[in-house]
Amino acid sequence: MTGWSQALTTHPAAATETATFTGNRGLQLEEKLLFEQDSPGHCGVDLPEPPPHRSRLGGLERQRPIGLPGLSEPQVVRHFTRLSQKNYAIDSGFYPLGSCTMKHNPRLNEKLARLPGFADLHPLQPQSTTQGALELIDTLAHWLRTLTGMPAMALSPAAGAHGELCGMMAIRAALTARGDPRQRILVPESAHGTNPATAATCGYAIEPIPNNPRGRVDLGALKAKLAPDVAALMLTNPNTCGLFEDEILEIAEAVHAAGAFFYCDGANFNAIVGRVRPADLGIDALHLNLHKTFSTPHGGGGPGSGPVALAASLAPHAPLPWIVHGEGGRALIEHAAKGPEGGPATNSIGRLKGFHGQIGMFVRALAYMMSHGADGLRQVAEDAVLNANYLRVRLQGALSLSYPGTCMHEVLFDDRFLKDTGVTTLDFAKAMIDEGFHPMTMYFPLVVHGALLIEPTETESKAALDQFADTVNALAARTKTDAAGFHAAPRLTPRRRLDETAAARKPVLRWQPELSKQEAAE
Amino acid sequence: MTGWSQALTTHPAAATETATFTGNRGLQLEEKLLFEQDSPGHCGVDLPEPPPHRSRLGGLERQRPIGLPGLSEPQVVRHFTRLSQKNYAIDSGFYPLGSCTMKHNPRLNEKLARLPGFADLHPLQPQSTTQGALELIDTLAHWLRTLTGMPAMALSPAAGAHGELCGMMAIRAALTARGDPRQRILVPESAHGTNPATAATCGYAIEPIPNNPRGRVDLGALKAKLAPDVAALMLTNPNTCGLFEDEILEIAEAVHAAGAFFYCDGANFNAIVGRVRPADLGIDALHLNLHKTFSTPHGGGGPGSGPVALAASLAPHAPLPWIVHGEGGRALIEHAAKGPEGGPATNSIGRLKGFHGQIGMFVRALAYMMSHGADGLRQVAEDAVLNANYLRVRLQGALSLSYPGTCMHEVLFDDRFLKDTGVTTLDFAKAMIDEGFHPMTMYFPLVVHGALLIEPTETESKAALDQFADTVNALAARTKTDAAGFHAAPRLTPRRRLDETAAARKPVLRWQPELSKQEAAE
Amino acid sequence: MRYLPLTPGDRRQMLAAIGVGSIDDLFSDVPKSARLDGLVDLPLAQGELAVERALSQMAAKNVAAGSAPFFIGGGVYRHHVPAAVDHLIQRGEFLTSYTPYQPELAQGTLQSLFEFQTQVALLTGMEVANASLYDGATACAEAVAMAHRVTRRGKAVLSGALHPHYREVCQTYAQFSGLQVEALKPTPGVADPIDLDNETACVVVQYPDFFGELRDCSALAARCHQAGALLVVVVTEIVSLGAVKSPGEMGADIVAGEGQALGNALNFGGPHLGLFAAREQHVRQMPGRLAGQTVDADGRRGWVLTLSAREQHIRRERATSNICTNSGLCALAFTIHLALLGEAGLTRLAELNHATACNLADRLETVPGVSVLNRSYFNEFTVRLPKPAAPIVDELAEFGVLGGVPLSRFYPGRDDLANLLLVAATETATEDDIEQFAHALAEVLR
Amino acid sequence: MRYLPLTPGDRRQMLAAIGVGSIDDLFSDVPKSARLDGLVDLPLAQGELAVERALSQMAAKNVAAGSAPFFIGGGVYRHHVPAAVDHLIQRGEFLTSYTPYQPELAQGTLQSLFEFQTQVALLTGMEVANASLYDGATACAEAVAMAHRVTRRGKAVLSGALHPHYREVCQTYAQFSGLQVEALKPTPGVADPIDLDNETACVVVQYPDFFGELRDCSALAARCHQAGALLVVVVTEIVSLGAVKSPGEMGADIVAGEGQALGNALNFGGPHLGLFAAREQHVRQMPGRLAGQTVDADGRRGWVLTLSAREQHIRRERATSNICTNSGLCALAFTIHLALLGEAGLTRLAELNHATACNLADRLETVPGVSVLNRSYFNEFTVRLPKPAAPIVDELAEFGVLGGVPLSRFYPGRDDLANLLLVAATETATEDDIEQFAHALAEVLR
Ligand SMILES: Cc1ncc(COP(=O)(O)O)c(C=O)c1O
Ligand SMILES: Cc1ncc(COP(=O)(O)O)c(C=O)c1O
Repeated sequence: MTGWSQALTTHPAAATETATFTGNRGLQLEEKLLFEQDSPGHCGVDLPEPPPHRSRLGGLERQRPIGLPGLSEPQVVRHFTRLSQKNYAIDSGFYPLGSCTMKHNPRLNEKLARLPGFADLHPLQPQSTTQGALELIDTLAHWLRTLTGMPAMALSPAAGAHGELCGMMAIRAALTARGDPRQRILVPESAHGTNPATAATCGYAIEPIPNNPRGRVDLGALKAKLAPDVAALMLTNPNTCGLFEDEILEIAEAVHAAGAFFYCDGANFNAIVGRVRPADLGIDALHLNLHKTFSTPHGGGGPGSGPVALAASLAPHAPLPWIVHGEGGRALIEHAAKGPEGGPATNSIGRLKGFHGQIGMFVRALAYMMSHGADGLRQVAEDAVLNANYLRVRLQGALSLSYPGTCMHEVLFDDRFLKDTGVTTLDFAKAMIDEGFHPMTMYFPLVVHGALLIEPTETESKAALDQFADTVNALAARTKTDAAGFHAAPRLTPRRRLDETAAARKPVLRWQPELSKQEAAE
Repeated sequence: MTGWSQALTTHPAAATETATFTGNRGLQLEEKLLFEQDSPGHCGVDLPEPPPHRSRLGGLERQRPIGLPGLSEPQVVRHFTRLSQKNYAIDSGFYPLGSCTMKHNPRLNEKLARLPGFADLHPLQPQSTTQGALELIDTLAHWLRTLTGMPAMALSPAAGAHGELCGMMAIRAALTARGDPRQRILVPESAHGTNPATAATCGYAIEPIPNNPRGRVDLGALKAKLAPDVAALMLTNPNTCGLFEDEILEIAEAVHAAGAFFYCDGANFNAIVGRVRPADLGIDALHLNLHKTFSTPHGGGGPGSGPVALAASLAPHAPLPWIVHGEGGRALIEHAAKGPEGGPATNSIGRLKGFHGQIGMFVRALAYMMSHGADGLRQVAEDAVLNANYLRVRLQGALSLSYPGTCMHEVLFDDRFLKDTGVTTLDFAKAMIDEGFHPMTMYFPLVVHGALLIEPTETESKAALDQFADTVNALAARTKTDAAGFHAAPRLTPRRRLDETAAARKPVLRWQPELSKQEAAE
Repeated sequence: MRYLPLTPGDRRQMLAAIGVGSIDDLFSDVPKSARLDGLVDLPLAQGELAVERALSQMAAKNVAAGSAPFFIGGGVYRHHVPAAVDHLIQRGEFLTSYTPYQPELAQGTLQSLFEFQTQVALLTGMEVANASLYDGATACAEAVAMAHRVTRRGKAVLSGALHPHYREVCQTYAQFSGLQVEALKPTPGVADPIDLDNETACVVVQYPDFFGELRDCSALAARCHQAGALLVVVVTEIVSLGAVKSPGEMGADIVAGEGQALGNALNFGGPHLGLFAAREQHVRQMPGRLAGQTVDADGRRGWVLTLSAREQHIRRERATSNICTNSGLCALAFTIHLALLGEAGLTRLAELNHATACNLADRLETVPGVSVLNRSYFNEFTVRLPKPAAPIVDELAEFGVLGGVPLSRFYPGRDDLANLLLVAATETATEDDIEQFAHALAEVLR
Repeated sequence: MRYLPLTPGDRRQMLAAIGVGSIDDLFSDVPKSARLDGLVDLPLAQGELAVERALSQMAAKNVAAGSAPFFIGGGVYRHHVPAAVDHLIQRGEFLTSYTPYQPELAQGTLQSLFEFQTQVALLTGMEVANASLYDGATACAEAVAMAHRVTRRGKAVLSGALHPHYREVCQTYAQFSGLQVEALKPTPGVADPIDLDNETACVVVQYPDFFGELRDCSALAARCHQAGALLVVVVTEIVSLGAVKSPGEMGADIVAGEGQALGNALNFGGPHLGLFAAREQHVRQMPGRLAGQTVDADGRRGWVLTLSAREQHIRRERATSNICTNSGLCALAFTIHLALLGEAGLTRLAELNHATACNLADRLETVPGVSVLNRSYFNEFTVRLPKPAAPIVDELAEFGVLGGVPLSRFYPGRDDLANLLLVAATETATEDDIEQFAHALAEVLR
């Protein structure tokens, strides 16, 4: 329990007369760690006496306490309610985090994903009892095949990066099968970090390729690097500068001419869904983020789902399991033909995940797609691009637009407008927090200095965009006069600017009894 | 859109450097009225084309627009999420609102109340299709009869005040049947406003009776007023001072001796559930607030449920409908024997509500009772009383305890401790808001000056009580030195102190197009 | 016990701090004879799993409306409620807060009530609306009592086509209040013979009426006003106001309604949502809470509960009503659903309901011996069967069809109404549902 | 479209502001040949009611685990999840927020991750844990890759009693990484013959093992450490650690686990929750995100994501893993469920599971021809049937019993395992469920 004076010293930002005894600030409530609220022996779940039995634990009975705290249900509900109140979310406001596609998450989808027929279904039940789930997976695959124009979908990947792994392994398997092992992957400098990381996981060397002044891949440089040992190009389209790779057909042609594969990172599919089919761009493999384009909620970091669309040349290498249509309905193939003891078959890259995929995300994504339909999905792409371009014109006067001209679903600015103000991209982002907005993506992509990447998505109203633009413009003007104000931001959040350097220097990654005692002492 | 300067003037509380352009303050977000976010023609629900048909509206087709605003689903979800974030609730923190029994609301109960078998059931379905619902009602009645010790339960009343109406009408019906119409109801000055209001609704005159210096009914004064025209005594027990009426048996005896009935307001049943049966106190009728003792959520003002326990003498006058056990299971009796065209029968007071009662609340209350069981419910009373007495001893040094000695589930203080400080009970309450607590009940009951009525309930931990006590004690000390600080409270809420006088002087009870235009202009 | 935070150790410490030896000492004010030493005769505490099993088994003994072709109305209507509604009303900040007595901690509830009042006023065509009452029936009884206060007259005339439960509740409320209630005889398809005298406080009519008929009450309103009486219009299916003229437009002085149809489940009859709207001049005679606009210490717009001088906690025995807890969360659900619908959505929803009902009526009339009584209707109407309706409805249930309500359930004494069946259809009824109903009806009638 | 706030009017205004004539102009960078003029060949937009009907019909074609006596495990376990868990994870502030890249707007997510990491470290008996991976199988593959990095050795030895899916995923991940994976032959009831050489990076064992057996791996840990290899212990039923010694206590260097059993539904296999814990000395070689404690500008304690220099968005091709999105919300559900259970609750839950499994085993052994293979187990064990298990399981399903998984589903090549059935029982199995299972099994075996 802290006293006034301490409340004061620990919270100088608060003028004396608004210091509080508790440290709470009206509806902003402080909350200790679970471990600091332990009532030993207490429990928030009532379980019956275990029936009498003879233990079969083979002498491995646990001897020591685990160290978990005991709380009642009311305390736990209040704890997590208070924690949630320290978060910002799409439900609360505008969240223009570039490359993340933070769009509205319909509650219908949450409701349907919880139907017992989907949520309370075990992956190892007899298949005769899971036909509806197989139909769900099949239907989702049909929608995604139709939207991408590609012949095969691998649905098991758990997220975008996992999808990349799936696609790149399929490529490597195909090359190996072809007896033409290759060493290198070409990756634009603007690529998301998962791209090079994934390529490396497949044992490849990474060859960066530069952007041209228009923010696209430099076709000349690309061609120059397309040697016989290049396995594939990993390209993001629309790219992370929010631009469509307008020479993509030439790129695909060059890549294929060199005997390499064309992998496309489809995380930005929201910009073109229903208007462009990746298959028509010469792409051999592409992953989709259901948790972006198809609105499955991000949940503070996951779970996601990253299905991969494969060209006919790569389809035979798709991971297990597969669905086939048999006499008795649909069947799940869990073992590839000649796999040693169920291990990877010579064709399939094998199993990528414990079970059949992120079914809970499939339900949400399918409900989302069915709700929009062919017409609504096309409208999604159009409104996403319209909103981004509207912000581009509303903001380009005050911020420095990195690449002139039309953008797709997101617009990239850099920090030239902050030159000589003493304000950084980070400071600018933190000032937006006080204004009630989630900042745009900062310092990514790496191809421009102090990047500010803004993706509004299609689920924001014009009024929301206008308020955002007015605010950013006002802040930009203020950078000229009040650098100190920006350095001190944010001031109005439950915590002010957090020291990330200190955190990394001496990492404290878990609660420790001693530690907390110290703190209590302080 | 407001500019800096205005943001400043409209928010002087905020020091210059924390003024914002939007008026938002980090996670505290401003939100306009729905009607100020209209996109004409827009809609958040997709409905199919109506099938072709010939209109049968009899020429009454609506000609003019209604004037409802058009919003999309994302806007509506964000609107109400933001509004919710401006509320304080049990889920967020300590809510010691005296006489309101703000206890934890288990989510299990919400889940069960939404089972299609209960929520998606129509009150007019053939009774053969609703046997489970009748069983639910019957089971709830059994629990309540057992806990009150009384022979009959009338379940249809929608809330406490409605239960009072039910009970008082039954009393009046019994007296009428007895051919002994009486005129007056005795009501202690400490009674809740619904008591006199209800008695008046039954056409009775109200006779106030004073408290004795011990905060209980003055037995002498009561006896003096027990004339032959007294129909009933309406007593709250434990009473609104948080005290048990220790002379209640004498009171009951005197009331009955005078040929009157003894109505008890059971809103405070939480203090004695499982430890005292109202039947053993000589009570003839008593209502229970399922939304207090039995934890059905308050929902910002309702819905509730106010079942009434009736003595044998009053049972024949219970309202419709009733449940009886027949051959084919349970049956709902919706018409009393000799009721003219289904109107009130001579015995029953008739129907009090559209249908059979607050079934959704019954499910929650029964789940709550089954979860606690006979043992847990007794523990509820004990912990509720223990918590209140603990706060009494923790606070009686700094606040002025109205009545010495043990209290029940709530403890009453008055404003003597504020004498000469220039701080009022209201100021004190508002200062607690800044500290992150919901204030106690203010200025009720009316029998003491500047009342502060504190009811912690059993679902608060000792740690929560200690933090509350430390804070209240610190605030009490501060009243001596910083009256101005109290007058300016609250400072940290989405809105500072609201002008209730202005609101009543020139009532604005709805949005008007003109009004909002004005405001926009401002 | 999972819901009780105190541990045995806490209890010991606290008893010590209080200075008593045992918990019993805190109950010493209870007369000895009334103290229970042991436990009451009820089952002991159970975990979630056990409670969930037991109550799910009870629920499973009911036939959920959604599991069968469903055509029941009679004052409670089954509409599709968007998932966002239930999600939002379950947010702890709405669900677990009390009546907004501390406005600085309840701006969310207060603003949503202000929006609710505005929506209700707009829908009903009235000037002001309150923050909800228990349900439509009690709202109707409160309207009669209010007319009594406003006109200081002693008689209320109730249309025969008023929902019988509403009539009964009015009679129950009025029986000891010195107000005389004249309930006209229910005669489906025939207009009420209403005469007014200078003792008439109000006339209460339902729109659409209980039998589904739509009647313009403009003329009646004029007559009432001439006679110095108030016209109370009751609306039990609020969605109808998306399609037809508002009561306000027709001259109603008070509108008492049931709001369940928007945002709320059937709930076997409760909780539902009482709507209450009136003319501004009578606002100080209105029952129930009112949210009003004001400003805070910084001059910023905000909301509070206002005009509480009408209410029991201030005015006590002279209050306009004894109501305290109302239907707050149901009102929130109503407001969210209507916010999602908006002008265009409600209009479309109403049209869809009407169209479905029209097609149902046409289809049912193809069944031999079945005829529709109504000249006009919205989404509910009365059909005449060749046999008593009650047994027919039970037989339909065995065919897995929930096919309306027999009027005999409301008017047991009235043999002349025995063959009449009240039938409703909303947007949730599919063509296939209609076919199944018609088939089953043909079956049971042959 | 209910999800799209822009109106046609907004679109016109915005196009004008942008200075283009039509939306197509914004897509002019797309090669003509790749532009779709019309709509793709898929159904048009549908309302909630229609979508809900369609997907509910699909769901209804599955037999939900809760609707039948249920005894399936094999790496996914059906436990009762308190209602508070699902309520809390659905709060928009948790559900609809992104990875906490702006810590000042994500203290809720960050503190709960810090609590999650602590819980996982305590349960596994390890020093540090990360903020989750996709699932247990990928966590296992990441553990093998990490051992490769830490030891700079080229061989991983996988126990034959490791979950076959985990083994396959390790093989998939390793196939192009230059790491050699030696998978031992699955032999239920027999300990692995493990030899270590100086190329061995790690040995991977499961605890309890895939066939349910509990084996003390302290000795193996010692051997590994002598040989300079790491011991990776896989836990697929995290609830077991409420009853038995932790892997850390037995000397594990890395624990890779599946956390679904706490807080999460079966979900037909996903999303689930990858747990990853290790010794502090190796923290900079760990995959995945880490939440860490720090202070804010006012010196108050707060949380951030830390040590991101290990991660792909900083380190790119030299990152410890390519993982980005993980299983955040599943981790939150895990943390809330475990917070509710606490020390006492988890201990009781584990005991209850074990007791139920013991009673199931005893009951099944009363069925002629049925014998339990295990010497020890927690809540899952392997039984030998007199006939091939696969058809038996299908017949049981026709009796309405979901009675375990035939090992042939995992080892199609292995005729010697054809008669073996893997059976699990948790606190959700009633005595009656056990009786029904035993009866049905006796039926189909006779
Ligand atoms: C362009 C791009 N590629 C790949 C990814 C990785 O996707 P995930 O986080 O689902 O693994 C992301 C998401 O952050 C991304 O923005
Ligand atoms: C003592 C007492 N009596 C009666 C009531 C009225 O109950 P309700 O609000 O449910 O009508 C209350 C609740 O405010 C109360 O505290």
